[in-house]
This record gives sequence, C-alpha cells and structure tokens, in this order.
Amino acid sequence: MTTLEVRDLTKTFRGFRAVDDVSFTLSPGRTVALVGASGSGKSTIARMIARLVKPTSGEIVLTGPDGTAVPRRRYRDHVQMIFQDPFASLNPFHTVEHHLARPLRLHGKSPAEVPHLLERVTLPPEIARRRPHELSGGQRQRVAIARALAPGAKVIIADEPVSMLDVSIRLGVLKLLARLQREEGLAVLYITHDLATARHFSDEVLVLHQGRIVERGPGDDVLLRPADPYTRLLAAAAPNPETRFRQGGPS
Amino acid sequence: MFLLKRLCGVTLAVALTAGCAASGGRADDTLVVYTGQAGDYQLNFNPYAPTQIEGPGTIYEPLFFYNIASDGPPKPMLGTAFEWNADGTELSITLRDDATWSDGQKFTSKDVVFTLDMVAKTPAMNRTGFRGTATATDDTHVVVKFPEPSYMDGPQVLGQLWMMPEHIWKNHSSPATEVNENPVGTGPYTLGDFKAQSFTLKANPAYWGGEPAVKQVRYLSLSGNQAGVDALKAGSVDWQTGPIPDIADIEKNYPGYKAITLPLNQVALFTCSNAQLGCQGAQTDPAVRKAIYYGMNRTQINSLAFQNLNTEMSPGFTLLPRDNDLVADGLTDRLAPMSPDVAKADQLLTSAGYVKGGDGIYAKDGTPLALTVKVVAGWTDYITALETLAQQMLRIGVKLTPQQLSWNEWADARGRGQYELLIDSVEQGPAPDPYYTYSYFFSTATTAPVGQTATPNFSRFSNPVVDQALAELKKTDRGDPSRQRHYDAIQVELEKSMPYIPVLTGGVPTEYNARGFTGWPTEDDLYAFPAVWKRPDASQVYVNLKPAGR
Amino acid sequence: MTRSPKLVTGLALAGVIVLFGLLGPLLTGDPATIRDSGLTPPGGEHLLGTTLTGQDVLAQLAHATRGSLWLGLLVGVLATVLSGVFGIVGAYAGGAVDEVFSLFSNVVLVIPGLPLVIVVAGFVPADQRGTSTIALVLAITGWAAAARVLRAQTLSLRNRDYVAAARVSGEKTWRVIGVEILPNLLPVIASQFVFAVVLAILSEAGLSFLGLGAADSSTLGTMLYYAQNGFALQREAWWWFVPPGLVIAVFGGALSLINFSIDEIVNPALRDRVRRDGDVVASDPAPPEPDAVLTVRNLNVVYRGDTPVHAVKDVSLTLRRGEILGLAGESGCGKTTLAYAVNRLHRPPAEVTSGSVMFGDVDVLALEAEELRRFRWVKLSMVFQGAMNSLNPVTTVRAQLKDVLTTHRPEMSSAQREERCAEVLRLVGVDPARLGAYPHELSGGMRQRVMIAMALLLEPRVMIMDEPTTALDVLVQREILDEIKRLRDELGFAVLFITHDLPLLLELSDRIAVMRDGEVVEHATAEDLYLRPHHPYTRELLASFPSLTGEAGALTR
Amino acid sequence: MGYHLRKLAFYLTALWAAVTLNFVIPRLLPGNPVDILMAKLQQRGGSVDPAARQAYETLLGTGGRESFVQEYLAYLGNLLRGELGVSVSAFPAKVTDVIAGSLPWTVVLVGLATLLSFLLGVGLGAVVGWKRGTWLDSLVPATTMLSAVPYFWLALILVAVLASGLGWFPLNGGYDVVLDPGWSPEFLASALYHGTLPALTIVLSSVGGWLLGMRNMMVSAMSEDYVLTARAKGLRGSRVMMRYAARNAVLPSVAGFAISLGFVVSGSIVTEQVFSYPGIGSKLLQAVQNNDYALMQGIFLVITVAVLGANLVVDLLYGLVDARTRDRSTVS
Repeated sequence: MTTLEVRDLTKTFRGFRAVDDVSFTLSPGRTVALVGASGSGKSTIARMIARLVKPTSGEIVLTGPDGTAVPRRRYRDHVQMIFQDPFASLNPFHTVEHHLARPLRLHGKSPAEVPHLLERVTLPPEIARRRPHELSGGQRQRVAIARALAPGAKVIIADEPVSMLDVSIRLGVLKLLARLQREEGLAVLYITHDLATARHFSDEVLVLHQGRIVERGPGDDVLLRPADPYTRLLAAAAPNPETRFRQGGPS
Repeated sequence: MFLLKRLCGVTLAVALTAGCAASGGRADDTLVVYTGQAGDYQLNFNPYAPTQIEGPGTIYEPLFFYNIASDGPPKPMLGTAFEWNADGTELSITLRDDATWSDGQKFTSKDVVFTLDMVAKTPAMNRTGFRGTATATDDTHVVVKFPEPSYMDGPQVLGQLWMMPEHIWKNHSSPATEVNENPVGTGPYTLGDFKAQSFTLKANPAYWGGEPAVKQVRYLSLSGNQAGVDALKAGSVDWQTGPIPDIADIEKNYPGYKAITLPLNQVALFTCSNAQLGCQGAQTDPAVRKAIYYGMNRTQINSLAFQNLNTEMSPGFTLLPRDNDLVADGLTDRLAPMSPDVAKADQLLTSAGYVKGGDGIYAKDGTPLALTVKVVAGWTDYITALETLAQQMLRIGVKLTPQQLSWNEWADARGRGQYELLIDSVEQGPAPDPYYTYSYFFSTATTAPVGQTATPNFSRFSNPVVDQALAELKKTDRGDPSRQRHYDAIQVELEKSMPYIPVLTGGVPTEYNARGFTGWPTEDDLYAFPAVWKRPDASQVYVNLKPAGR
Repeated sequence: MTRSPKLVTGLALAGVIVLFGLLGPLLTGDPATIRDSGLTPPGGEHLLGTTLTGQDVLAQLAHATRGSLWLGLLVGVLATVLSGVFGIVGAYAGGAVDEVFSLFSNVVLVIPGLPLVIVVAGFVPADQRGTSTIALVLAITGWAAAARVLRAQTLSLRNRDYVAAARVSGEKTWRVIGVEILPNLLPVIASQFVFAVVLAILSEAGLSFLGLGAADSSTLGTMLYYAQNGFALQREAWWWFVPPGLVIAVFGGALSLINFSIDEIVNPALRDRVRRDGDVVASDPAPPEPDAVLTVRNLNVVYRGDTPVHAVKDVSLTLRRGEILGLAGESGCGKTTLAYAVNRLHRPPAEVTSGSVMFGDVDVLALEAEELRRFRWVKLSMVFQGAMNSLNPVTTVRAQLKDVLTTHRPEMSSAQREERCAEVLRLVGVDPARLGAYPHELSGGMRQRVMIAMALLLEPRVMIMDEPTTALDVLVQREILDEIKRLRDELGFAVLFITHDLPLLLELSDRIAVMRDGEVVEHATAEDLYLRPHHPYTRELLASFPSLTGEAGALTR
Repeated sequence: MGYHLRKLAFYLTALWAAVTLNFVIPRLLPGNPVDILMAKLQQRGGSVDPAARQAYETLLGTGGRESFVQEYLAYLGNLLRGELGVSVSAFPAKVTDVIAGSLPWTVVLVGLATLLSFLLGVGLGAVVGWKRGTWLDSLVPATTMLSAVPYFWLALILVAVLASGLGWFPLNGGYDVVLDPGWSPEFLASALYHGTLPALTIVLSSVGGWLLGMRNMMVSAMSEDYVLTARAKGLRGSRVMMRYAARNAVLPSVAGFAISLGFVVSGSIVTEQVFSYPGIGSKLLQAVQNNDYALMQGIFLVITVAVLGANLVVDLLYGLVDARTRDRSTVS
C-alpha cells in the first residue's frame, strides 16, 4: 500500500519560515488532521505535497504498494488534492465530464469510467453534462473529490474541503470522505481550522503554529487534554454552546 | 456661438490689440508671403547655406540679375557691365560705386574679390563649381580668370554668387556653417524681427536703388498647401506659389486676388534607359519609350491632374514659350502630340517584336510589357497623372503600375538608377538657356553606372553626338548664332532616343493680392519669375510692388 | 443570455460595414476608372458623386472599406497573438520569464508608438510595402497594452484553484494554458482584439494622412489623404471627404458598442440598469412593543427582474434594548438582504414591497432621503463581514472615523473629534497611535476592531453586525466576540448579530431567529433553541456541528 | 528586490531600449540626407549643378562611414554629454536648439489638453457612474463614438466649419505672428485663442476613453463594501462619491494616464500638422522627410524621455494617492 512520508519539510519565503521542519507520515486507511490558525502554514504544506510549491528543504517520500519509492513522473498517479473552494477549483468554462475525463485520460484510464466515478461520490451520472455553475456547493465538492480519485490516487490531500460550504452539507461531504478512506484504504491529510471535525474525522491530529508542529497525537488526547499552551488556547477559542447550556452558564 | 464670439471680444479687450483676427494689425505696406515653409523657421541667413531661410536678392545681391522667365540681357545689380575675353577665360566686371552695406560701409571691389575667393576656397559653399581667381584692378573693377573657356559659368558667377561684406565675413573662420544672425548686405531689405513662426524683412532706406515702397515683408510658416489655401481665402497671405482649387475662377473665389501660371520645368517620365550602364527592363528599348510617348493623352492628363495649368512641350526639351526660337527644325514633332496616336504606338511595338497577348498586353519572349513607375507619395498631381496614364497605356497594350514611395526612397532609387520609370521634372539652369538642362540631364559626364549616384543624369543617357555638341556649346558665349547648330543636334538626338519621355511643360501657379499691391509681373511684363520661393527673383518683385493704399 | 440593445446595435452597424466592404467592391464599378467629368456632386449615375478625377466615390469607398477592414483584421490577429504570447505565457510562466516579458511589454508601451511607426514605416523596402507591412508595423507597436491586460488577467487566473487542480492532475503546461486558462480569457481577448482593430484602422488613417501609410493600397486613410490633397474641403466636396471618416467613426463606434457588451458579459455589474424612483413601496407601521428599539413587521423584500426573487418573506423581528439577537441562516437565505433593508441600504433592483421597520417610534421606511441620512449611524450603525473591504483602502483610519463626526457632529471642534476617535479606539483595545494607519497596515482582527470602534462613535442604540467574525481566525474571532459582549455590557446597545455559525450564536445571543429561504422558521431564546429546537431545519443545523467536547457517537462515523 | 530598485531598473531598461532603438532605426532607412537637400533645392527651382552635390557632401560630412559599433559608442558618448548633434534639415543648427524652440508649444498644448481631457473624462465618468440609470448614461456611447473618429478628420472638419466657415477661430499657427512671444497679455491671449481649436480636438477625441474607464471603475467601486459602509455611516452623497467611490475608482485611470502619454504624443503629431502648430510633432515629420537622423533621434529621444519621466512622476504620485503601492513593494 502507498505511504507518504514527510521529513523535515521547510519552506521559507524571503527569509520568513512559513513551514518549519515538519515531519509526519500518511499511511493507508488513516486520516491525519492538520489544524492551525490561518497563516500557520497549513496550505503551504498541502501545496508542497501536491507539488505545486517547491520545498526549501526536506523530503517527501512516496512508497508504492511494492515497497519501493514511486518515481517522480508517477507521483501524481498516487497523490491528489482537494481544494478549499469548490467555486474556484472547477473551471467555469468546462463541463463536469471534462473535469473527470481529463485526469482519467492523463493517467491511462478510460473516460468511460466517469459514471462510475460519479457513483462513488454519490452523484447521478447525468451531472456529467453540466457545468459548475449549474451545481450546488456540495455537488461541486463531490465532483472535486471524484477528480482527485480519478487517477486512482491513494493519498488525498484535503485542504479545508468543507469550510466554504454551507454548514448543513458539511457533514455529508466529510462523511463521504471518511467512507472512501475506510472502504478504499486511502491515506488522507485533512487540513482544517475546525477542531471539532478534526477530532471526529481523524486518527491523528497535528497542531501547527507558526509553521511548526507544536502538538501531535490522537484527536481526543490532543484536543480534550491539550498539553501545549497554544493548543489549549485554540481549543478554548472555538465556540462551544455546551459550556453555556450543559455545564451551567456562559463562560 | 455668441458666447464664443463674446469670449473673443473679451480676449480682444484684454489684449488691447488684435488677438482674434489672424491678420489683425497688419499695415498696408506690409506684404505677407508664404513660401511653402512647413514648420518653424530655423534662423539661418547665410545665403550660401543650403538651409538658409532668406537672403539671396533681398539682403544679399548678385552682380547681375538673370531672368529665366524671358530671355534678355542680364540686369545690372552690383555690377554694371561685364565682358569676356576672346577665348572665354577671362571675365572683366565693372562695379557700381554707389552701393553701401546696410551697416554704412561702402561696397567695393574688395568685397567682390573676397566673396569669390571665399567661395573658391570653401568647397562646402561652392555649389556652382566656381574655379576662377579674382583680382581687383581698382575699386570698381574686377577681373576673374578661369583655367579653361568658361562662358557657361558666367551666369553662375554673375547671377548666383551673393556678394558678402569682407569687413564682417573675414572674421568668420568657418563661413559655410555661419548662421549669420545679423545679416549685413547691400540689398533692398534688411532683417526685421525673427521668430520661429514668422520673420520680417524691412525696407533698406539706404538702398542704392532707392527705398522700396513695400516697407515690410512678412514670411509665414504654414503646414502645407491646404493651410496656404485657407490662409489665402481668409486674406491673410498676399503672395503664395502653389496649387489652389479652381484657379481659373480665382477672381471670383478669392476677391482681390489674381493668379499667374508660368512654365518653369518639364514634366517627364524618367526612364532608366541605358542597358550598358546596368539598366534593366523593357524601357531600355527606345521603341517602348516612344510607344508610351505616342500613346499618351496629354490633354486628359493636363485636365485631370494639373488643372490645365501645364502647357505643351517640345520633345527637344527646350522650355516653351521662352525658347520658342531655339526649337530645332529637324524635329519630327515640334510639340509632343496632345492626343494619343494608338496606331503609331502599336506599329512601334509590333515592329520592335512585341506581340499582343490575350489580355490585350504586348509581350516579347513571353514577358509581358509591364513597367513600374515610381512616384513620391504625396505628390498627388503626379500620382493622379500616373493613374490616368496607366489607364491610357492599357489602350496601347502597355501595363503601367504606379508605385508610391517616400521621398527618401524615391530619391535614392532615382539617384542609383534602380527604377524602370519614374515621374519627375527636368530642371532649368541659372540663365534662360537650354544648355544647362542639356548639360545636367543628358551629358555622359553627369551620369554614373546603375548602383552609383548620378548627378543628375538619372536616365543614364550617354550619346556622343550630344556630348560633342555640349563641348562645343561650352566654348561659345551665349548669344552667338553658331550655337543653334548644336542645339539642333541635341534636340534631334533626344527625340530619337527619348531617355526622358516628354509629358508636359510644368506650369507654376502663383496667386497674389492684386487689390493690395500693384506692380506684379504679368505675362506681358515678365521682369522676374513670379514664384515667391524663387530667389533672387522674389526680391525683384518686392522692389517693383507698390501698396495700393487699402 | 439577455439581449443587449448595445450588442445588437453594435453588431448590426459593424455587420453592415463589413458587408459593404465584402460585397461593395463587387457591386460598384472599378474605382480607378477616370472620367473627364471631374468633380461632380452626388446624384444620378454616381450615388456619392465623383472625385476630382471623376472616379466614383462609392466604388472607392467600398474598396477602401475592404482595405481598412483587412488591415484591421490583420493587425487585430497579429497584435492579439503577440499580446497573448507576452501576456499570457509570461504571466503563466512567472519568475524570470514573466519579469522579462512584462518589462519588455512595459517598455514597448511607454515608447511612443506613432513616432516609432513613422520611423519604422519608412524602413520597409518599397516593393514590399503595402497593407500587410503597415499592419505588421502597427501590430508590433500596438500589442503591449493588451499584453498588460492579459497578463493581469492571467495572473489572477493562474492562482485559481482549478489551474492548480489541473496541474495536480498532471496536465502539461501548454494544455493548462490552452484548455484551462485561455477559454476563460476569451471575453478579454475578444475585447482586446476589437480594440486593436479600431486602433489599427485609426492609426493607419493617421499615417496615411501624414503621407506615410500603405500608399499603394486602398484604405479609408489613403482615400482621406487624396481627398485632403485634392482640396476636397476647400472645394466643399463633402461627399468626397466626409464618407471615409464617417465609415471609420461608425465602425469604431460599433466595435466600441460590442466592446461595452463584452465588458458587461464579463462584469454584469456594468450592465445598464433602470433606476427606480424609490426603494420602498409600502410602509404600514404598527405600534412597537414598549422596550423594543427595533421592530421589523411582516417585511418583504423582492429583487425585481425577469424572474423576481422574493428574498425576504414576511419577516417579523423585535430587538429589545441592550439585547443580542442572533440571526442564523445559510448562504442565500436572505439574512443580509434583511439587514440592509432595515437600514434601507438595499439597492435596486431590490425593493421593499411591504411591511414596516420601526426604530423606536421612527418609521424608517417612511424617512425622506435627508432624514434617512441623518438617521443612519446616529441611531443604528453596522459592522460588515470583511473589514478589509469595509474600510476605504486609500485613506487613513483617522479620516474614516472623523468622517462620521464631521457629518453628524458638525458642532465638535477638531480637537474634540480627534479625542473622540482616540477614545473609541481605546474602547476596542486599539492603540490610538494607529489613527494614522492605512487599513492595509492593520491585521484582520485590528481592522474589525476599528470597524467596531467606528460603529461606537455616535453611541447608537442599535448595531447590526453582519458576519463580523467569519473571515477571522478562531483566536481572533474569540477576542472580538469577547469584546462585543464586554462593550454591550458597558454601553448597553442592542445588537442584531447575523451569522451562519449557529454554535457561535448559541454562545453569544440572548435570542435567536433561524432563517431559511427568506423566512424566519424559528425564533426563540438561545437556550430554548439549543435544548428544545422545534423546527426540523433548526434541528438539522444543530446536528451539523459536531461537538468539540462531546462524544463522537454514530453521527460522525 | 525593492520596489524602488525595480522601478529604477525598469526605467533604465526602457531608456536604454529607447536610446538603442533610436540609434538603429534611422540607420536602416534608405536614402541620404544630401539627396534630400538636393531634391528640396531642385523643387524650389534651385540649381542642380553637380558641384552642388559635392558641396553638400563636404558640408554634412556624409562621406565615409564608421563601423556600426563605433558609431553606436560615439552616439552613447554624445548622449551622455547632452550632445544631440547637428540637424541636417536646419543645418547648422544644433538639434537641441531646434527641439528647444518647438518643445514648449507641444508641452503646453498637448499637456494642457490631455490634462483637461483627463480631468473632464474622469469627472464626468465619476458622475455618470454614480448616477447610473439616468440620462447621463447616454454620454458613454456618445463620447466613445467621438474617440473612434480619426483625429485629423475631426480636426479638419472643425477647421472647415469653425475657422474657415464661421471664422470664430484662427486657421492655423500658435499665435498671431505679429506679436512677440513673451509673457505679454496680448501674446498669451493670442496663444490661448490659437490653441483652443487644437485643444478642443484633442479633448473631444480622447475624453471618451477616460469617461468610460472611470465610469466602469466607479460602478465596480460602488459595489464595494467600503462604499456601502460609507452610505451606512450616513455620509452625504457627494462625500461618498468623492472620498470613497471616486477616490478608489480613479486609481487605474491615474496609472493609465502615464501610459496614455505615449499615445497622446502620437496624436499630437497629426493635430499639429492640421493646425500648422509650431510643435515638436511637425518637427519630427520634417526630420523623417528629410532623413535628418540627428533631429529624428533627438526628437524621438526627447519624446521618449518625456513620456518616461511623466510615467515616473505618475508612479511617484500614485504612491501618494494609494498608500498600498508603497508597502506592497516590500512584499512582492
């Protein structure tokens, strides 16, 4: 199975260390959540893994199912990304068909698989003919997920995949991701600023602060019993009605 | 619109003097002339500089005035008489003794010797190729010696060299590039005020010929002919030379104005005629040149392109009507035919081996008879003439394609002989004598192989009969009856080979304010060539004019 | 797509001229035929008269139109290709390539074109000179402006996620440019192309006028040149001089109209809009409750259009003195429209069709324009979502705070105003030294604090906050929320707090209204809503937020 | 690289490019200034004696040529010394003198007309954008139509109608030549009066572009949150329009103003030609027609440097109107 290991990843922009010595491993069937405030370097890590941004130093090693390193040109067969804004990540000019058929073709698969891909993300096949502006936010994000799956990728980088969606459909998309991860043995990096979903949808939580990982561990450990002062601050800042109505009075 | 007028009125009030009328504040004895100057004047009153803006005739005078408009004895200016020795190598000149420089100094023979020496010693000033040596025998007599018989140089020396004051110009170390800000001359006018957009000359009260009646001459700069016409219409220009619409009706359209049109040069299709010097194309065949000559409808060209201002032309290139008496009897056509003779053209081409193709165009050895004729973009009268001609030529089976070029390129092509045909005019010399035209445009000495610059025998014409006749002419003084023989020989040769295909004699139209001034040259009294830009002729007109007292 | 009269007019005019250029030369006679008749006015055999040489003006016009159109087309294509290469490719490649390409375009742009064209035009060998050469010269000197526009557009498109997505899926660079970016640039390219065509025809006319054009070809410019040199105006031969210029002007105007329409397609905000007389159709105030500061009764807001949208349906809300009323709802539910309508900030085509808004006993919907202006901010201030966008980027914080005081408190002295501005900044925890700062010099949280300070300036009784913390970081959001609660406690104003974040509202508000599709579906105290939700939608919303501290349960997995 | 360094690099590159272009192009032109002088002389009925040609060649020193590189280096050296050479068409006047005589006219006419057009266009554009949906909207297509009219065509028709026909304006020239240039009220009034029609042409045909650009930016700006905030603040309409909407909307126009100067100068050449205006445009035309390399180069250089300088000034001013540019430099 495919494993992605990030070792001592660092990115500096004009002397500013946006990502500072970050290491972690994405392994099949597991979701790693990367949480942090905006500007903490989350997206830069995602973009480095997606090979959109070159790391200043450090390594990203991808090991294939046969246990050998995946060659560079096959990298994208294995690692794909889901972007934050489904309104921006689909080209308004092209149909859903185009968005899915292209990656299929690029990775040596038949465009005939489009209906199947749509089915995997629980979208009806007739949606292939539509253009992005004819779809709802949730549908778009499902198309985006299907696009990431199209090359047959086993490592998925999901950069804030639901933060731009209406609250009532967020869970649906997250659940879809979780199901795919479970059923297809994907390795998922879930990037978010929402601690609650991070806790519930991941096996491991990494807390990022100013480019560094300040705390890591299983979700419940990190978020319910934070050791790092920054994690504590973050946990306390999230709106939580429970503190007001279940545990007596406003905080 | 009333607002605008009122605004103008306010401006007037503020300005106290005229701010609203372009010609406001002009005195009756001020003559406003437009010489065709486009753009600003750049101060330069050195009459020997190619970029001089005024001076010859008005501020500086020659020894004699040669009137190219009509043949007659040269008019004495600073000189009163001249005489050649028997073999034409020595020229004795008698000078006027009542002329003074405008700074009060007396004009003497020393000034003449100084001027001639300066020109001879300074190649950059020596546009006339003067090679004589001058000596003063006394204050009013000068003798010029030439290394060879130089009758023909007489008009240049006597009529085209402007006398300069020694006491000022001896101080100029490089006279060729002197801009002469404060010109001091002997002429009827001195410099008034100078501004880049306009300058004035004012009458010289101490002029030997008496102070001119026109007290001031103002020179304008405008952007071109259209602006000139507008200015004329508005009455803000008194004298200009150039085309105006409906010139025949000038007295109706421009009240108070009159026009005169005089021939100055001959419009011709220049051909690169000499294959031996590298010319290429069908026009190197004299038959083709003559076919074009006969196929031309000159009446139509004159009416459509030249507003009927041009006149008939002799194939022997004598300027008519001035040179009427010089036209050779041996010419087939005394005048180039005004109507086309298609049959004659056909016959010429057929006997030269051309065969008419299915498209009506003659061809020889499979090459159709197609010629390109170059013209300067912007010379719209010539362009129109060529377009008309192109249609006429189709009737005799010749395909003519006008090609417009910038002046630069056109002049370059013309100089190097890299053309088939081009339209231009054949110019005149410093005296009313076709000798100059022949020696400039038809002499082997003034041509060059294709690729090198010809000066100015652009057609590469080279003919021993013509060369011999020119050499003979050079040895005899003007007025000698034996010269006619040589003129005849040249004319016959020219008609035979037609290196320049005659079109029409070019007329130069001039418009002048006849209500404001009297004394303009007329066809009956052509005391000078009446073009405002012709120097020194313009100064002759200035001194002859009298304000009519409007 | 709605039919734009501009587009129709533009296309029709341009079409007529193109047709004239295409077919005219076939229908009219030989433009070169010279007639001895000379200059004749329009009529009879020659519909547009003849030139000085008796050539038919109409025939010349047809050929000249064809020539000019051909030239325009050539330049348009060439310039578009050049600008595409330098603008799109440069911007996409980025780095040194972009640096060099954009430097090059900028240099070409600032070097004056026509003088260069004049000089360059003279350089081309004569026998090759013609429309195509002039076109080449015009294209070479005329592409740079378009390249700049395309570069800017490409730069913004390049950073779109779909381009990143295409790269991640392994698309080759040329395909990313050609398939992902180019189609989205089409309207801009079309508009630049149209502009290049107009400019080319105009420039050629100018060059020809100076006698430097494609002399051997027949264009409208050369036709004008001949007319001018034939003294057409001096001869009052308007039929010779006016038509060529008019064709250029009409064609240019038609293309401009097409360009307008393209602009409007790209940016719908630019479309013409019919102004309505009023923003409010009805006002039928009902007496407010005694302690209510703001009462909204049966308010209806409709966006007028081809298909009217009923954005706010019969909404009734009461904001009591000093309370925080939460308005929860997802995107497009009408909550922002409602907030705007309360202060009558909605713009056409939105219209209040019925209902009332009472501020105390002031009928807001019945206020005259000037009264409304005096009412705003004094009684009711607002804080909007994006503080970056709510602050004027080009003036200082001080100017924007003082603005309010100069308008509403003209009696205050300058020093007093300065003091008041400093005071409110201190209130929200911002160093008054930052008064001189520009918005971009402040952090997001700081900007929102400044906005709140601005809202406090006149001590209004009501503050409407529309998603004031959504764009902020969790930690900053917490600080701002705490700040709002503290200020409310200290100053006692009432807040209408609008957000999609229900947990936030539950923690913050006294009462909450849940909005969906323009309607308030549930309206209750925060506690009731949390513990005893009635409406299924409320329940659905509540279930959408997994609890941070609670059990995961079956909900998530 | 810092903002200012980048700007400096840009202007230096542009300058170098202009200077080099300026050197190369005239040397690729066919023909020779001596031929032109000869042809000119001939047209005026002057002597075409072969000796004249030699005299001019001697005078202008156009005999043997140095190598291209040597010439280039000499040219750069001369430029550094402010030496632009001698004009052939106005021989022996220095190019700098020729330019000095005509530059003020162009600067004043074109400068003022452009500024006027800019202010008018931007002002009207702001109002049209602000009052969207009223009759003012029709100003946009009307003025745009005007900018599609060829400059010279409009100018000639204006001359024919207003100057030649009705006689309200002078036909041509920069002032009444009877007057002496100077600061006298007569002269200034005359210059103003002569400049009105040319300026009107420039304004009429260029105002549309500014108006449209400003109107569109204004419409965009009006949908910005800060304008909404300003309205919510209860500010007066005029204040919202000026300080908030227009203040922001004008920024692209200000940036565009500098860029447009190149176009404006181009247009002025044609305008000056129509009105026989004594500016630098007519000089350039004269130089080209006479193969006057030195003058051509000098004028082209002066125009380019002026446009570059104006751009620099606008760039600096832009920093003042929009504080963001100054600081953005440190980031990007």
